[in-house]
Amino acid sequence: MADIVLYRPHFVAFIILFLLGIYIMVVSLNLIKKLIGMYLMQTSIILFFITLAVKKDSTIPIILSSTTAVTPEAYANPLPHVLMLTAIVVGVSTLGVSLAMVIALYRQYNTLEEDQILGKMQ
Amino acid sequence: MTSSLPGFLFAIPFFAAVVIPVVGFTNQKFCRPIALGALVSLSIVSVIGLSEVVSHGPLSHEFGGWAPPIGIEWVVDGLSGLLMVAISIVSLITLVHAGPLVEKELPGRVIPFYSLSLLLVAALGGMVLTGDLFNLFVFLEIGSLASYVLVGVAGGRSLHSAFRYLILGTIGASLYLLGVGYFYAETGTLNMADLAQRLPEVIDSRAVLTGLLFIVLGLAIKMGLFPLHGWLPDAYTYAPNSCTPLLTSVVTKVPLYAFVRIAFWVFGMTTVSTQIPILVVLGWVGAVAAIVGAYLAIWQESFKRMLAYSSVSSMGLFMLGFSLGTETGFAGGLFYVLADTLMKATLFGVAGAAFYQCGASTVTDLVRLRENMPWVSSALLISALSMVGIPPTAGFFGKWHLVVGALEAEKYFAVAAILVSSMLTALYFFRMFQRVWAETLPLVDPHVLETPFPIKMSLGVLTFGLIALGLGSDLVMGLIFESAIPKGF
Amino acid sequence: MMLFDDYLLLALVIVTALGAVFVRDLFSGVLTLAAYSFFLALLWAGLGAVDVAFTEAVVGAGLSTLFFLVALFLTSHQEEIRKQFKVQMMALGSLGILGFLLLFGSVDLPVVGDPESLPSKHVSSHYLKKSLEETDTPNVVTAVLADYRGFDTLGETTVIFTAGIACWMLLRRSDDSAT
Amino acid sequence: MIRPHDSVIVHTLARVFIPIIQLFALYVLIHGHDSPGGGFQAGTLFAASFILPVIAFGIQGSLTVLERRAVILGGIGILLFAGIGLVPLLLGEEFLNYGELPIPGMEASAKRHLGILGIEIGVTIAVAATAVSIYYSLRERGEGEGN
Repeated sequence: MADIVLYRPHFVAFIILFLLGIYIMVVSLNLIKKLIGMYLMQTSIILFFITLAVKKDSTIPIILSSTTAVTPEAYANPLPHVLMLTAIVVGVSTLGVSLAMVIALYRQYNTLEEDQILGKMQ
Repeated sequence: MTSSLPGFLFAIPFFAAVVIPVVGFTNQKFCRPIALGALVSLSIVSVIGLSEVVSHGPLSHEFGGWAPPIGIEWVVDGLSGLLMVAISIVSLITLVHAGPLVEKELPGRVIPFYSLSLLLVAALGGMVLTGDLFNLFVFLEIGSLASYVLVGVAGGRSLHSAFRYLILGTIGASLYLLGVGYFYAETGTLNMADLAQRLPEVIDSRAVLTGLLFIVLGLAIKMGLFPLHGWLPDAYTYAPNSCTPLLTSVVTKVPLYAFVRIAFWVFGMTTVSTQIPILVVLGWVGAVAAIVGAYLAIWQESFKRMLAYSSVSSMGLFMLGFSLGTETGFAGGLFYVLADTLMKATLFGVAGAAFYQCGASTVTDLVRLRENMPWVSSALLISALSMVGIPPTAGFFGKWHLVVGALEAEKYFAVAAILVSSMLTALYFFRMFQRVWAETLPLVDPHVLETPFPIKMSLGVLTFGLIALGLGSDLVMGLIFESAIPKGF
Repeated sequence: MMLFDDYLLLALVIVTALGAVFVRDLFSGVLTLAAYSFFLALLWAGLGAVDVAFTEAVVGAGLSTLFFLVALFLTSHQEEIRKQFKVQMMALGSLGILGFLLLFGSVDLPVVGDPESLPSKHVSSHYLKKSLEETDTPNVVTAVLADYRGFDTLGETTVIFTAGIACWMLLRRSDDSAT
Repeated sequence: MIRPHDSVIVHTLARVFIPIIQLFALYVLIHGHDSPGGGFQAGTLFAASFILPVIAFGIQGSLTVLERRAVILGGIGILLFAGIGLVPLLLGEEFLNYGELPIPGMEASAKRHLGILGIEIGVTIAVAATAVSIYYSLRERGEGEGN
């Protein structure tokens, strides 16, 4: 346990953000708060992937010299970066759709609180 | 064998979905012909693909011309080919059925309806055919976004249920992505075939175990497996009638397919039954789901909600079949998936037609079907018989093979669960028919509309399909045994 | 890479995340979330993921915040204050299980920054070695994004397009008479 | 509700920033090959340059038809992307295999370089138009209210 906190600070941050995000998504009654939780959860997964790409003493994955042979150890792993670019765009698309739903719900029920919406449905 | 056919399986619905809003901008009347034309050609291409697979073995398509672990590949094999055929044909029929409904229910939103439906079909096809875990996630998200909106477009309760679906679905997708990340961390690859080769070396790693659990959990939310089915009843009940046949028949089956692909092809039968014994757990979960879903369905007053709980029950039966650990059980589960796709499309199609014509939404209201709508009520009768499992319908053969598989595996709790859930299913359908045929007609509304031809035709085709699949079950089971069974049984 | 500023940024990220969640005023919450995105972008730039950092700054801190703010302008700003704060035992229990699973699995994950770990070797070394020769593109992230895994990118663009169609379908009612 | 801001500072800064943002977006797009950035970032920046005047000056009158249907332009961007990918598929090669594009006298790697540029342009158009469309959809009010 102590090892994890000392040697994997990114992983600990990931766990905190991920669990916080899910908790807020499930428990909060305010629709916008739920979406803030969703945003935290999605970004925490990006944090997890990015730490997989890190190599000690490496540089950004842009290869400038075409003459010398490339040593992969000298550059950060590009694949997780690509996957997470996709995940960011997926996240913002989901956010757009969910905010559209929130606005449409607000138009009908005039509130952002889920319990009040449920009450008005009866 | 590499082939360009899987590329066309993607390109046809995708291009149609993108072209529809562009063309519909000038004339909205073009939308429906484009959508139906695309689905007809998709069905033809997928049938050709399946026949190629049967005669020549799996087809693969390497996108961008990069060989698999480097690039992304799509594979049509027996299992994915079979599901692709089912998805394309059923979505074609359900969109034919939706034609008259969508103009009544969603006026002014016809263009986005067809575009989103085709995007959904393209995404489901992508999830079925892809051989890459991350590519699967991308298509999972496209399909999910499309289905959230198709659930919520009617406003009010449907919108609220869609929002809950979105929240839970996003948690599911994120858990899946996290699981993929764990696999990637342990093996350095995302390709399923490559992963299957590299996993045995690291199978003892706790990270692989956790990753598998996250993936199963995420997909279980997406497929509405009990007890994670929280979003499902409301979403199915309040979704607009023009969208429910498509949503309920295929959308939950495809995450199930993804689970089957990962569990049996990437991990392999021996691993998931002995080293990481998730099949034992899922078998029990499936048994409980089958019984509880059917039990809850009995108490529902709304017809669509009753069908929603019966979907929960069916999902339990599939899971039970796949986790039996025998070839017959697996094949029976797969056959029942195909049968249930047709049954749910028919039943929700009946629900849509009933509401469209005489405003019937509760089980009691269905009495109005009796006099006025012979097509619709006979489709209801035959699909209900199939749900219960009466020969010669497809549902009977599905359950028959499930029971045989369970007996072969000597898992008597599974036999009991299948029988009990069938009896409960018989109970709620019996109760429904008792009301429809035994009660006196309240007052016959003389202004009931004539059933529009597309609805009649699609329900007729679906009903015919149910009986044909039942009568041709030997053929289909032979195909499944020959090319869709994973190694290791 | 295991520098002091990493710890500092991680701390800032967590503090801003907590702030965004626990502030009652939703405007402050959303703006704190924008700050959270910027700290994340800094963190990722520090970890060598410049493209992701750029995207996070533009898309996460920019576009997402904009969408949130528009939604808040059109709805209400204030979260309802509830007298009794209920702790949801079910939710906490499932979170506990999830957290346990995460910690349980973490032991076997590769150490951050290990150049010999499997994710850094298998497929990714091919991209690093070959991309300049095969695609004539020095930025390996662009090469993988647009070529080796270009199909994912098509899917990703389709996700955004789906969202566009979806918002159109959900929110625009009065104007769809394009016959 | 969102109203145009009537501060002189906001208006002037918006006028100055819009061309700068667009220029930067073009730079990001074209230099995606050898520096950080690419289609998504450029598209979002373009979208920002179209959204900024709406925030600063408000919408004059009602939305034009094109503004209402910006998502169609997004569709055209995707069609550009997928169309480049479709050419090799129709020629019997793989979808998105830019190395097999029928351009005479070019090496495969140079074709791929060009193909990447082409699809980045498609992504830019798609993302910019769709983001603007989502923005308009979100801020548009319900029926009858107008703006």
